[in-house]
Amino acid sequence: MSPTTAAWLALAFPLAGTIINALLYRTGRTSRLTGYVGTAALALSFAFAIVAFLSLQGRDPEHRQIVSTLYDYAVTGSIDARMAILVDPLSVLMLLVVTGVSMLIHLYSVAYMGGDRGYARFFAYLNFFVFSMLLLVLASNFVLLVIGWAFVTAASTLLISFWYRRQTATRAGVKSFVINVLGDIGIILGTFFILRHTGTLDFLGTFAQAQELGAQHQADLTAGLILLLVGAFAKSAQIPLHTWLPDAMEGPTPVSALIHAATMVTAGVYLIARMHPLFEQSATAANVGAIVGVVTLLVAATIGLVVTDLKRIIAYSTMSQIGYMIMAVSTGAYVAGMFHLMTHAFFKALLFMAAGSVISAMGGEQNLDRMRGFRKAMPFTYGCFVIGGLALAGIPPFSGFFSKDEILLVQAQIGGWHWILYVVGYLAAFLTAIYTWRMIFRAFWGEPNEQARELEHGHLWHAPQPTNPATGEVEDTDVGFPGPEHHIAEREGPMKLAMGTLAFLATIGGIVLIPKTTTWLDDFLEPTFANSSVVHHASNGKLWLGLALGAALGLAGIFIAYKIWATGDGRAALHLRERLAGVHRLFVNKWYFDEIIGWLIVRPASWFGRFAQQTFERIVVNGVFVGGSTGVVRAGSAAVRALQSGFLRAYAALLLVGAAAVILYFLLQS
Amino acid sequence: MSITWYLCLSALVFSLGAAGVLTRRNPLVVLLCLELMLNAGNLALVAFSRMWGNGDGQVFAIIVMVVAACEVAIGLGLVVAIFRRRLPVDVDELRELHG
Amino acid sequence: MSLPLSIPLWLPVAAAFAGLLLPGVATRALTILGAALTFVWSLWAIADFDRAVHGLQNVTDELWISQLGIHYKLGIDGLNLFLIALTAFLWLICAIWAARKAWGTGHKDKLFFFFFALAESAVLGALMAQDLALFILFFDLMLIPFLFIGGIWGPEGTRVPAMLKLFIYTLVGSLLMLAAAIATGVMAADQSGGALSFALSDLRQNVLPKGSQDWIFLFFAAAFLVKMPMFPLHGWMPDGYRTIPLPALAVFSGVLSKVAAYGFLRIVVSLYPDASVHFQDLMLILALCSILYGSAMAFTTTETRLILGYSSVAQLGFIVLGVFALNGDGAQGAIFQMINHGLVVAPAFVVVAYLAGRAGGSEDLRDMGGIAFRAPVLAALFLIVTFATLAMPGSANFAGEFLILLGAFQHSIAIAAIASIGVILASVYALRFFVRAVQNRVGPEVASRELSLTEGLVLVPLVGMILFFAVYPQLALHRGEATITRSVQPAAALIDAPPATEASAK
Amino acid sequence: MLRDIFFFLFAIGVLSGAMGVVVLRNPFYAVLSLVVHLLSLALLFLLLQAQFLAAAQVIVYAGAVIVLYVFVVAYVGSSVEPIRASAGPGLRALSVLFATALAVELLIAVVGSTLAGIDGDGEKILFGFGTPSFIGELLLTRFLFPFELATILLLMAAVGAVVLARRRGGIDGAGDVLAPLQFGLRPPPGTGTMKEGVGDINPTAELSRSREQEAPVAAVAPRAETAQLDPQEPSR
Amino acid sequence: MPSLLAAAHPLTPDIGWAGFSPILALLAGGLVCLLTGLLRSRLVREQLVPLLALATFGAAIGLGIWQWGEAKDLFVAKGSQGALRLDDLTLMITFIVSVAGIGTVLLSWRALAPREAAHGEYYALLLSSSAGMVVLAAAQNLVTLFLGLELLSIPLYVLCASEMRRERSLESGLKYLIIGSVGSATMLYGLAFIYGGAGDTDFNGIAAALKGATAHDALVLTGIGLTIVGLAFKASVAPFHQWTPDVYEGAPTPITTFMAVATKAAAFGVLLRLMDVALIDAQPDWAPALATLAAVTIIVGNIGALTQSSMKRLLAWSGVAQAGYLLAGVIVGSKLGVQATVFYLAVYLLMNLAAFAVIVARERETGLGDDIGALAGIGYERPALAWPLTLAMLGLAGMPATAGFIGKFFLIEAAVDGSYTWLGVVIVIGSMISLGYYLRVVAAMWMGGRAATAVEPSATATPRLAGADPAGERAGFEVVAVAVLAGAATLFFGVLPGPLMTLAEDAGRALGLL
Repeated sequence: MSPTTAAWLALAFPLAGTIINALLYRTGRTSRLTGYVGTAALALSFAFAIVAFLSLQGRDPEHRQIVSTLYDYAVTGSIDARMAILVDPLSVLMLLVVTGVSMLIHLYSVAYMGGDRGYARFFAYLNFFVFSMLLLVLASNFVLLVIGWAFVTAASTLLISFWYRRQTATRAGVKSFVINVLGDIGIILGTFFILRHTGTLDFLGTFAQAQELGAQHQADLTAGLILLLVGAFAKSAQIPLHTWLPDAMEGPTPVSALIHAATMVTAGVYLIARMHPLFEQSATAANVGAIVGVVTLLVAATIGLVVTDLKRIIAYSTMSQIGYMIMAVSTGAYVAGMFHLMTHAFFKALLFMAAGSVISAMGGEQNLDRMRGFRKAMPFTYGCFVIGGLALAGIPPFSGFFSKDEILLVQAQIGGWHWILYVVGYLAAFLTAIYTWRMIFRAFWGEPNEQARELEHGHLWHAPQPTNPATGEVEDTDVGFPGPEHHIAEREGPMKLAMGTLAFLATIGGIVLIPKTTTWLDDFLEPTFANSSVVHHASNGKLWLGLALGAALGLAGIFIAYKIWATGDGRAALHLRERLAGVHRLFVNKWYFDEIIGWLIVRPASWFGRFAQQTFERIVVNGVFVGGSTGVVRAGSAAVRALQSGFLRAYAALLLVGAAAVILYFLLQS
Repeated sequence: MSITWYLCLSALVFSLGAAGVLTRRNPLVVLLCLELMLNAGNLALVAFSRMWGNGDGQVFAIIVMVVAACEVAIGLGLVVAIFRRRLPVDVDELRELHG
Repeated sequence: MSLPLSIPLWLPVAAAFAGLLLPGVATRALTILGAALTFVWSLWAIADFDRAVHGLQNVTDELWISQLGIHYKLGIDGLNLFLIALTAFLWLICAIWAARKAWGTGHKDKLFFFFFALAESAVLGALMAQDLALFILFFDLMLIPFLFIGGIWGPEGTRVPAMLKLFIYTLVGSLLMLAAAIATGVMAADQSGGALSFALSDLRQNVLPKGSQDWIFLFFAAAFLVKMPMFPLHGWMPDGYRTIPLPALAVFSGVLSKVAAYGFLRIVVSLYPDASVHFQDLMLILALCSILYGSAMAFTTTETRLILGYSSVAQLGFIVLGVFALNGDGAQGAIFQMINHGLVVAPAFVVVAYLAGRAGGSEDLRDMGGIAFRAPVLAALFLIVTFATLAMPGSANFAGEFLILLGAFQHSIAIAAIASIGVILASVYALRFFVRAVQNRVGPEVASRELSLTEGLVLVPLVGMILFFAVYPQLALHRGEATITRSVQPAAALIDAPPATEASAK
Repeated sequence: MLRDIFFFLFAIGVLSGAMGVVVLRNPFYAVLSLVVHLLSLALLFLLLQAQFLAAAQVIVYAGAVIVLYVFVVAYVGSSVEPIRASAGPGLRALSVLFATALAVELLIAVVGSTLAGIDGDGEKILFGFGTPSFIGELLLTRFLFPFELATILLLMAAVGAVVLARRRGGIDGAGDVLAPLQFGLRPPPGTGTMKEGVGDINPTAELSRSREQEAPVAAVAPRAETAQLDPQEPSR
Repeated sequence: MPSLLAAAHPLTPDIGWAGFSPILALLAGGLVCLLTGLLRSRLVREQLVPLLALATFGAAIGLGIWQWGEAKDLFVAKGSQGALRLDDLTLMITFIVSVAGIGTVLLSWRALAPREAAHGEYYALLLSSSAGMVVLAAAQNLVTLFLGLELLSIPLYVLCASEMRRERSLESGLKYLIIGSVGSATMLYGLAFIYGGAGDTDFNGIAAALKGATAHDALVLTGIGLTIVGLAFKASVAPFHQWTPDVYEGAPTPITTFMAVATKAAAFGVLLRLMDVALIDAQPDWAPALATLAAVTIIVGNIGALTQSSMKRLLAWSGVAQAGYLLAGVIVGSKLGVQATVFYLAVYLLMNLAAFAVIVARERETGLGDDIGALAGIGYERPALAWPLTLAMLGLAGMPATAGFIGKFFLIEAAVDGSYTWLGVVIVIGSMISLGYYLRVVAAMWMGGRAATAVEPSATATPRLAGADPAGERAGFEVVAVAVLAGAATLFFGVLPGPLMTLAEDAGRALGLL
């Protein structure tokens, strides 16, 4: 089977799953049929991804970039958008990661969402998401890329507002959608800048002209790439377009795991990697990416330190980690970026799954402040959480250790101002270790709380009346919510299986690119990045320094967290909070990004809407244009009628006046 | 005496007649004033007839006289009818129709 | 071998008229039959369309009023082919929709279908007409049935003033256009010294002097901008939309406004290239204002009809943007977007009707909500419509908007950038509509019911068509390309090579 | 020279007669003033070589038409026009202004004319210009049609006058109730008795007095229509 | 014998009986009606006389068809042009007047006015007025013109006042008479000046004399101005229009119908002949003045009609506005202009006939008179009335698919062709305003709530003698027939204007303009 056939099939199965699940929406509440259908679709898709991988490996390195066209989508005027996929190592890598992780999360969801009344809908959405993501990844031209890009937005929105009777959820959904549409616009406009000179939307066709483009149209290229970056930032939750991601945690936890951690949010990274021939022609654009990435990774890490919502901590952590990746691919560390993308997918999905399990045990409650002592009650979950935490904190030999250091190593390699990135990267890694372990210590250590105790006695705790954790509003149970039936990993085979697999991967994921040992990933991606002009050869000194520094900072972070929360009941943190009240306020309020955006964009927009609705429409549109003209006519009408007084003599007078006027005119003519 | 004089006289009479129509309220008198206007026309016609030395103007004037008589007949008939209907014989009072 | 265009053109109204004379339900049946046959014909016309022919196809040309130089000239080309099909399709669906309701007793009930069908014939006529006078005749004629439909079957009390406002307001433009059109014909005849003729092909031979073009352009623009409507000439729209019954409103909003936009391409840009270039920036700015203003209004109003109404204002803004980009991409996007918007707004009105039926008759957004759970199919279909409305990539609307923005981009980057704000705002109002209508908490009076079979009969084909074009937009783009590009060619040529006089003047 | 003097004499007659018509309050006097005007005009016609016309003027106008006037004035009652400003626009001054403007314009037109013959005494004329035979021939040749048509016009005017002034309405519909004839009794007021004609009775005053007693008798109450129409009167 | 007579009297004018026959028919028919009306039998008076009148109009049309295509001068004496001109324009006006006459006779059939005025006299006046109109349109001599105008007007003064028991009828008669006489006198004065300038009363002679400097003489131009005023008065052109609404409202509705269409046709017939034949060389002088008047008329007429609730008044104001539109065809002084005017006159006839027939019908059926309220809800109760009126209103507004659209199109085309584009624009602006009231009528018929017939006739009906026509009866067959036929014709000529267009074309050619 050719790689493209396999890729088409990999693309087709999730779509088929979507349709089948959509048609099965009437299946009963207890039936897990749709869940298994969805998972099976993904399993098949994953299988074909592997086929594609193997098939691609079977080819010459020169022939590993294959385009397959199904039909003309919109070939007219100056656009040539075809329904075509590009299969190359990069897309196949993404294909593998996406289908693989998705399959596991589907499996997890089979159990986790078991009690939800929108079960079939959930899997339809989830399958649709994977389809969209694969479309994005496989797209061979800008239009298809944008389509996939928007489809994942849609799927993400639908899943965020999955519990759509919660206003917080629908609002978060809309927010995520709108910000991502902004990203779409960025890509579209960016495309225009590039299309203008290349005359083609096709990736390979465009890349072939990258040199000329860089040489002759540097300004347009830079503008186009920065606009593409806007798309990437929106999707990957980079500052300042990141505000939707924390809110997106309104969605069910598997969604957070799949979309907002493992796959969709990394699309921006993929985009930059995919566009690397162009980015290499524009240093400015690449630098923008790198700087935004580094700022995001630091800011997100600081916020992660103070947030108390369990899922949001992980969400900020995701932002932060994606910051690494963006920084990586923007600075030419493509393989490192993709490597981190992969390992991050493993451990972050794992963390979310584990968090989901904890939240279930809490009866839907996500506040870290209320969690305590689940270590004994949920040993499996705890184990997974720890593995994920170690990977995230970059402790050797877990996967995160290798991938993160690889990125920072490249920064050191480049030198110059990239040293700043290097330093900040390690600083953030230190913070990452702290907040990750803060989570673990606070949730699992210490005296078990009510919920944990109840679980130890063998049954799950349920709130007497379910409420929305965000607002305290009483839930509308009709459409389901993390509601009366919760599912924890300890009791559900599928969850265990999924988490176990991921834990394994998170542990050993680094094996594909261990410095001085393995170069599998490097080799595999070589054909895609073959023409890359940026080649890094790290010196041994920097390499070892980086590895040591990474491990040390990670351990230090864990140690501090341990000191404060595991043994010190967090009093030190409180103390620190009082000492640095201003900084704390800044962090807790997420650096005021929501407020700034509100002031700059949302408020003016809604003011404009109100002004239009209440003032302009009434005064100008109806007043001046309609009322004004009818008013003039009406006034004229009144005047004419007043003149039509019924007095005969007045009529005669007007007649004679008219006559006099006519004569006057004629006299003037003569 | 040049024709101009006749024409000036005719213009004055015409304007007088017009003024009468505008100022008088009794329809009978209004009709009289209309006669004045027609007569002014007649005078002009006859003067022009003299000026050109052809008879068209005079014939025209005769026809105008006929017309004037007809208008008077109808006008007076109307006045009588109005009077019979016991309506005010005053053009200012007749303003049921307006607007 | 093909059918004379007069047959599909007059078939709908002829069928309905026959129904008017027959007793009972014959009117409905015949109206639907007439619309169905016309639709079948339109499909066949698409299949039969010869892309190699660059000019008109299937032309009917007879001298109608020789003294006035008015031809009864009909024809199909890439510009109107799909709009005709859209008209036939929407009318068929909406006729079926309307047939499910009672419109009064006896004569009154029949009248509705007669007017409805008359409107179809008039719209088809306006689209097929290849004579300026004939176009205007049909353009004005198509409004008359809606005057009656809104005036007779609108909500008691407000319907008459609302419809009068609509009618007069829109005709203000049309009548100015009439004067301008006549001036065009007469001046062209003067210029050529030939016989008076309003046939577009003849008029195109004689490009008027620049000064005349300018005022003529403004008059035409007045007609079309009002009819669309475009900011700030949309004053009639809210009242009108509130008044016209939904099945008629669906076609009104879906098709009639497009005829105006189509008029820009068919007539204005091709006959008055100099003026089009001269007023290009004005039109583009108006288009931008429409986009932004329409969107802002759409996300602040709670009346569902008006959300769609103002969204149409915004969408028409995009279409005008495409037309007045004055290049092939923009024009093609504009034509394609006309079809798409028609296909999207009609089901949206169907959804409004269904939602209102479930919200105790209220069409206010505040009274809706939460039905998605018990009416998942309806919600899903609505979701598709919503996504298409906001031109989500992957929908045909995106393909249209992409081309439009590309066209605008080629003219001016700033305009494309500002216009793209409209895309964002579209997502705001469309999602707001969707979320508040079917999600969130259940509205006070809401009784959630799943889509019934007969309801589905109306909505599903519409959504199906949206999906079809989403998957395969090339069908329409491909056939239209040659003619559409040609229609803007004169103006585009002017932009590319500014007249020598201007250059020397500088 | 003599013609000039005559012209001015007659012109004064014409103008003063016209002025009298416009100014005199009593319609009867106005009619008499018109006679003066017409006679002076006839004399002017003579000066302009329009003998036949002058004669016709005297006979038709000053004779027949004026008699008609006098009759009607007598019939309707020669009530003096009220002095008070009318309910109407009452802009008498404005009317005078308009008329003056008109006069000025016409005079300008006449004086400003550059026509060839206008400043002369007229073309040389043949003998017999303006005589009955001259006019008669014209009427029977060139103006045959107008001449014939004038007869129709006169006939129609007569018919019209009859229609308007006829005592009984033309209605003979079955549904009408006609007022019983009141033989030997005093005729209803306002119907043109001699007493009214000479002004002994003021018909208007009489009317108001007799309205109440008449109302039940007459088929239709006078002015009832206004009262009954009012409710449907469209709001103006 | 005729040859002998001719030999004996060499001066006898050549009458041209064949050409004169349509006018003669009208005149003779009038006399016959008058005499027949003297018969005692009620059947004869109430049925035969109208039938005779119908036959007369029919005969006039028939004779007109017979004479179609001929172009000859009538009453030609030695050295003169002839008093009348029989050509296709005259005949077209004859047709219009006669059709209007037929409509009027049918509408009068069971109306009150003929009974009040006595049938013989009523129809005789109607016929002689029609004859006056044709004479006016055919006149090519100032004397004939003036006489035609008076023959048109004087019977109409009487007819307006013919419902003598109704105060408004009398008032309208008196107003029409006095204002009309002022107009006549003004025009006479103007004619006198024109005669003074040209030295001739024949149009040809005038056209020949008014060449060069003479055409710009103050006296002549003043004469033209005054003549325009007089004719504008008859055609209800602002600011000489003020009699129109009052007289239309007060007059018996059938007479209003007649005045609305026939008078206008005649007035425009003579305007065309006088301005575009006799005074064509002064066109650069008078055209702007007339154009200004036309613009004022269009605006004033339309805004005057806006708030009317009396249908007759509304149509009167609309008639004022339409006169403004029609003037455009006169102003340009071209063949196209004449054709457009004639075509529009014909179309205008149809539309107004339909409208007035419906008004007559509703006056009889409801107690509301000509109030717009009388039309409420007839869309469903009386579609045979509602459709014609709807078509008429849409046609008057210039909506497509009605003859009104074609007519307006034609007029604007003529205006643009004659370099009066701005007037074309004013026409469309007027049309916009006019929608405001035409549509109100349509709305009343179709979009109102309750039907007017629900009003109890006995409670509110105008007393039979005091008011208009007897209320509460179902309108007669003939009234509905007029409405339906005129409405159908409005639609028919809107779709297939060819036949009417051909007639107009021939008529337009008659004046020999370019």
